[in-house]
Amino acid sequence: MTEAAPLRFKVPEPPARPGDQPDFSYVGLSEAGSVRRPAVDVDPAAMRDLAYAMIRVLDDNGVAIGPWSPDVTADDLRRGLRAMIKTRVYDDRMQNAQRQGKTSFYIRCTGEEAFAVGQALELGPRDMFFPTYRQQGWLIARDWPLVDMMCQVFSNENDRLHGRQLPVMYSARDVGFFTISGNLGTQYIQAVGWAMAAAIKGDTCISSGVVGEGATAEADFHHALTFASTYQAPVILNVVNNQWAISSFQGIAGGGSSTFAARALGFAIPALRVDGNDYLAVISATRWAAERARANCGPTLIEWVTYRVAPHSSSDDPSRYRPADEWKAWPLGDPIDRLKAHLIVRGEWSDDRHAEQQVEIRDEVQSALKQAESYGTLLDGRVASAKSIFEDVFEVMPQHLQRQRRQLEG
Amino acid sequence: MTEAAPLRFKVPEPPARPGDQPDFSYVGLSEAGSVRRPAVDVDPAAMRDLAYAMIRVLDDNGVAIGPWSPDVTADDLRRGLRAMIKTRVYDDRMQNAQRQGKTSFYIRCTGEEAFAVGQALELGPRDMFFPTYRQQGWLIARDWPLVDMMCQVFSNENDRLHGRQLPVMYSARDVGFFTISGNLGTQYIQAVGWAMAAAIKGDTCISSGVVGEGATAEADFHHALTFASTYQAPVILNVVNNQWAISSFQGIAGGGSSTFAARALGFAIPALRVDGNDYLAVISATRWAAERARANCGPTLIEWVTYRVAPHSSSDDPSRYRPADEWKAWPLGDPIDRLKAHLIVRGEWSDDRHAEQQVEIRDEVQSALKQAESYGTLLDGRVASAKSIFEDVFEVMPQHLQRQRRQLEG
Amino acid sequence: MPSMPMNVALRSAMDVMLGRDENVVAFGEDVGYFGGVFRATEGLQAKYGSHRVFDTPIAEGGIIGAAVGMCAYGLRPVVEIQFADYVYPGLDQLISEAARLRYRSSAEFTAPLTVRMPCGGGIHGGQTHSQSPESLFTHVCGLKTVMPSNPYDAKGLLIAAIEDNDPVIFLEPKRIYNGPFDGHYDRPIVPWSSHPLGEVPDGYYRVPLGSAAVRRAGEDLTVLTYGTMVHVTEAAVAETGVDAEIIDLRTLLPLDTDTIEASVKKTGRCVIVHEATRTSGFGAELAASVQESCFYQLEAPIERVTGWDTPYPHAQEWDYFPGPARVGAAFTRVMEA
Amino acid sequence: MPSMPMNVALRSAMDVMLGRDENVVAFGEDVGYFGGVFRATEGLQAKYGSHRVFDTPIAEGGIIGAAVGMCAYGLRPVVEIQFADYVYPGLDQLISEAARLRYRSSAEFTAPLTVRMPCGGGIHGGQTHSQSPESLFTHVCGLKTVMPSNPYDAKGLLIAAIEDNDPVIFLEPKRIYNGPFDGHYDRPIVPWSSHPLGEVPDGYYRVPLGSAAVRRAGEDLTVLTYGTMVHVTEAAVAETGVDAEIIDLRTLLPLDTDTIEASVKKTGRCVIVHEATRTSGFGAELAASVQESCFYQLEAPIERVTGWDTPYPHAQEWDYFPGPARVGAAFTRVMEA
Ligand SMILES: Cc1ncc(C[n+]2csc(CCOP(=O)(O)OP(=O)(O)O)c2C)c(N)n1
Ligand SMILES: Cc1ncc(C[n+]2csc(CCOP(=O)(O)OP(=O)(O)O)c2C)c(N)n1
Ligand SMILES: [Mg+2]
Ligand SMILES: [Mg+2]
Repeated sequence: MTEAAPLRFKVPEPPARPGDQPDFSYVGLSEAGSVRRPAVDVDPAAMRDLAYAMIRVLDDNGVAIGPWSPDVTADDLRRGLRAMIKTRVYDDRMQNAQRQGKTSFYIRCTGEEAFAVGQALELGPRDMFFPTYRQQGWLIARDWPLVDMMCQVFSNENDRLHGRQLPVMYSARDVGFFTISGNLGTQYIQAVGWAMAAAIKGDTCISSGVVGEGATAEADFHHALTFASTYQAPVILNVVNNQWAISSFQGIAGGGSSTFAARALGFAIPALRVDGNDYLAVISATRWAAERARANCGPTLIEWVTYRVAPHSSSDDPSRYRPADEWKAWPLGDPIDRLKAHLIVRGEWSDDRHAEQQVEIRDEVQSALKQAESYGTLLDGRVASAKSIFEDVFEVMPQHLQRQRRQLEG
Repeated sequence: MTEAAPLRFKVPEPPARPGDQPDFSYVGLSEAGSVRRPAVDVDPAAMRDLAYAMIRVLDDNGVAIGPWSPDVTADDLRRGLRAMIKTRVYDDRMQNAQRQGKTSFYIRCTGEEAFAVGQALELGPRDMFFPTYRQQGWLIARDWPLVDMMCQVFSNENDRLHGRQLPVMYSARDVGFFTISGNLGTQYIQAVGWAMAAAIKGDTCISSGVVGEGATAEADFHHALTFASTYQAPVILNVVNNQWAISSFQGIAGGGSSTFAARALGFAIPALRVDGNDYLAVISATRWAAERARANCGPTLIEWVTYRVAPHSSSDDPSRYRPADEWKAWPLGDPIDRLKAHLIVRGEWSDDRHAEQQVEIRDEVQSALKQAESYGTLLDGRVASAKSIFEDVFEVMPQHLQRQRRQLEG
Repeated sequence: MPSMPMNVALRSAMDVMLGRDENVVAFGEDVGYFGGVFRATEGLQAKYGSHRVFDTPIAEGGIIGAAVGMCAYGLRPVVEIQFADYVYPGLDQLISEAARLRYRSSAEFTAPLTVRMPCGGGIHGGQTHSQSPESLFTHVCGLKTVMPSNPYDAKGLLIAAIEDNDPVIFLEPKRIYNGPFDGHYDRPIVPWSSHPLGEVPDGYYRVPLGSAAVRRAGEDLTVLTYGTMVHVTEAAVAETGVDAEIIDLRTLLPLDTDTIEASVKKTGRCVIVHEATRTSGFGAELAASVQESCFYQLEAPIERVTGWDTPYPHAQEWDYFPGPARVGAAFTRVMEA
Repeated sequence: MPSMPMNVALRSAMDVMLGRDENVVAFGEDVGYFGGVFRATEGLQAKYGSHRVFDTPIAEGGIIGAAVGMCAYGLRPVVEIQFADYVYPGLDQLISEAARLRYRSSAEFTAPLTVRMPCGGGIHGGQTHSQSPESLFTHVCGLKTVMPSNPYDAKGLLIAAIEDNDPVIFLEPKRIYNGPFDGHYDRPIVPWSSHPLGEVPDGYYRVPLGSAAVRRAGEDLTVLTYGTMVHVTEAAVAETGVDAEIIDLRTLLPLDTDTIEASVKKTGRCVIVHEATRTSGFGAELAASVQESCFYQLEAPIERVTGWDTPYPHAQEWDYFPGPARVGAAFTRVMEA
């Protein structure tokens, strides 16, 4: 029939490039409160529609509505708010430090704070989180010392990682935060392996893995879904869809014609698609998936729909590939503003308290910064010793590394 | 809530092990003719149900029914029948030759002939097929010389591949058959790349890639779906689900709780699940996907449900891991028997003609075998020269290989 | 002491370790119910349960990635890659993750992982069932690489590998699973029962990683080799009458340089034998470091006898395989140099 | 002749080839609209269209696998791996497929594929933006491996690579995209405009694969090196006053053994310099083959100056990087030996 017509090669294009009007009409939204909440032991086949809906709890007035509205105390919400604000302040300070040459590299998570903070506060102390480089909010929410975070970013003498790792590639086992890899995707199947191990040992703790929407194209994503499905591993598989992967928009990762949540359907893994800027939705969806995992009902995949307000990293200039003001048009707003509004509506917060807290946090971050800088930065070269680079390659240093270390010493 | 209960580790088990009663109740069937046939340019979102149904054309009486019943001449069907029979006879002969030590290795496709034969006859001469080791039916259907196939299996002096490749790893560009890899899965994304190239060049031909259900777990499967989806490549992505991957049943590949067709859903790729032992369904589903691809509507994934009647390879003894008579209980029957029955019902074939043809084919294969053996087999060591192993590593032999070749000569 | 083939010795090592340490788990393609295509895990699932020994989807990257995650939890996975030729989809998880986990986390997380894989040719397996990729692993900082040449070592080394707190690549030359193949493919197969190193204690013992074995003391030249090629070298020695000192490296990384140096300084001549392709094979590292440490004692160029720099051909397997004739010819050249 | 930095020279090579041959296509992560994180493809999508130059999903295995399929169709893909550190997920498609396609099909199908990737350290990129994995590729039969040291060669070699009918791994030392870095990180950055090899003709020309360049003739010793280390070596020569012959290999495989042999036979001394880790680095192959061919002319052990056998550290970058001091010290040792 159409045999004679030539084929065409299609490369997806984002709705707006620099100079264009931002356009987020492609993001499928649902009304807050409108999506049903199945029982946690539901058959995945009975909830495929949720992969195409969007779980939202906070309505435009900041009121929490619908079946996903979680039972959560104002204290807990204030903890979350505080951690999100602190994360943003921390990011700004460290980005600044990078500009001053105190470190080589920095990555912010501006606009995406709700996911990491919410999971950190909702999951248990023995659960394990397998993050990417954009979940510093977890560490802050779990009160991992700011100074330690900064020392890592400065690669200074007090850096727990001895200056070996790129800035922001934290490791914090004590708060359930797996060492960050510079290689995209790898941690996703590792999260599944960790959960398999917990099940093998009859433990009660679960894991949570993170991948950006761009990195879902990597093999590890597929391996994670396959293994999680086969062994019904107790894991939460999070896809943080912040619309961008450096310069390429989510359509290049294949999200143009489907949702990332839907990737789970073919594996009979329950899929939730969630407003990632709605802190209450984060708590609620995480709780659902965690309960399901702990009840031996297996994995859940959650797509968190959010927007990367910040540049990809300190090396990136997004105005080269997207409208500079695109973030202003983002339909899901800002997670801090929205939680603040909710607490105020609930009578548990005020603009004044908010402003006060802001100042308090700035001071806290500032004084941590001062302390961290006192241990050195890349600028002044007060870093871990050269000799230390031979340590931890193996548990016991083999002869050839001992020899090389002697050589280095001259 | 259930936090205190220990997690359990689940490893899927096949319904029957040696000594057990075969049980195929897990295979979701549909009545012949019962599944709807969308237009080829349908929105994938409007046909997700087909991933969980099963397209079948031939009913229990051999009558072709329903919307998927293809317009196909009796002559074309007889060609298909002939090729399937020939494939089976060829397999038996070569398996025999392997037992006699004339070659080191052989792989049969018994029970799965319909898929490769049907696609070979339905797709166009300039389309490209990216097979696994179990689609010899394509070569036979396209009348690639039997003697050449045999010479490859015998690695003899006339082997077009100069004895370099493992037996059955044919390459036949002239009939659109890509060189077979011993590495599972790799050809799947290559098929997509080929289709992308055809689209880039504004060509009109398409590609068809094959993977076993077991190998869907490999990264290449994921890459293929991702790239096919992003670029809407004109490719047919076939999953041959023959229930077994050496000793592991399809549940280990994650098919226990979903279908393999459903893997396409998350990519917004249309998914068909088809009775792979129903030759008319093979023709019909292939035609639908090919038309869709040629019409610039992009890829289709087709799961072909069939059963690996043969051992995995000549090195395998399936009675160690599945009931020896499991194949007898297979609910979708034998593709040759079923097409034969259909042609007879249609008044286009008879038991006598079938028996005659069987004899004719045996003779043809036998005389090809005689000829091929006259060029040598592994037993008599009449193989391509030792020197030839240095050729085709590169287009132009570099110095170091010339040197090594001289060394080999002594 | 019982005599057993090498695959059974490997099974015995896993059996011992599954019994001693409940954090040991074993998995891979066809590893569970079936017991592995080379039978190395036969019976272990029945004995230890399918939560300790199990089948996996066909995804080498998934197998190794999941294993790394299990290590982070505290398990000691022993995974099987069905053929070394199929390890490449898992290389990223090995190179970027397992090998660097300890380093990048300053030992907060480690990867006590053992990756077993049958390697080498000689079974008419063609280019995808015959490869010897060991040199790739030795270039990756953070991995240990082991290749045994006999059942006794295989068991002791595998136990040491499983107990090691770093990732170990454990290559098993499949041609010698059943007997000590010396390259004379046209002669009857010799079983391990007729070889002293086929005698394997039933219980726990270790052959430490990083220590080579002198298989034969000699004065004329030193042969550095490992795996199947140990036996080929022994045949070449017998056939040429050269008084060679044969060093079976057993562990490629960390390398037992003391044993190597002492021998080459004594003999003044060195031949390296491996089955892997030549360019950038592990023989290159051996030759480079021997000439560094023994330059003034060397009386002849160090020779490498290796597989040719081509894919492993199917029909011409014995033209490709570096058999005793090629090894012997190198002895002659080096002695005459 | 215009002067241009190395990334611009590479862009010019792709521009020339996209213009000359409509079967050339270029793609990779961030390669299309944005023009690549190192700007090597900037403007090419606008000039040739998004069907010739485009972005891909983040899947190195998918990128290379799709490219192999395109080769089977008849295209000549030039793909970018964003950093060499991220090539591992694509290794299976390179090793098992691209490298062996010609061989296994007896040339029915071939893989005229070029895989570009920024490599090497010196930009504070830490362990995942600094690696030099070249030696892995040189062990794979069927791959060619190239690493330029300057804009002129970069363009000519990339054109030759794109025209080559076999897969070529094209490693681009990212530290010298903008200027000839000699290891003195504390001195002002020197731009290519001040270097003669920064002069690059606008149009088509080739630097043939497989031929080394003698950067400096000398009598005292031979240095075998490539990439950034060519400039570090030049600095070491200037600082020590040793009359070294510097050979810039340019192509590692196939290797220009004639040029190497002639030089080492003349000087009698050899130092190998690369940034990659030492064990089983390409220096091992170089040392092994030089001692084979030049044994009787060698007056001192061949020395290797390389990165240490550790992951590339972030803060201690300059302790890790083999700078001119370490190269110079090796010169002294070798001259005194
Ligand atoms: C294996 C691998 N390939 C490429 C890169 C380079 N890279 C770093 S971040 C990035 C984009 C990731 O996008 P996404 O997954 O959406 O995460 P986001 O940055 O938006 O949080 C790329 C391509 C890498 N780090 N690892
Ligand atoms: C990368 C890779 N891993 C493992 C193997 C070994 N192997 C060969 S066939 C096979 C089973 C494949 O099963 P399936 O994909 O279902 O195909 P089928 O044999 O049933 O047609 C395995 C594990 C391989 N050839 N390549
Ligand atoms: Mg993103
Ligand atoms: Mg199968």
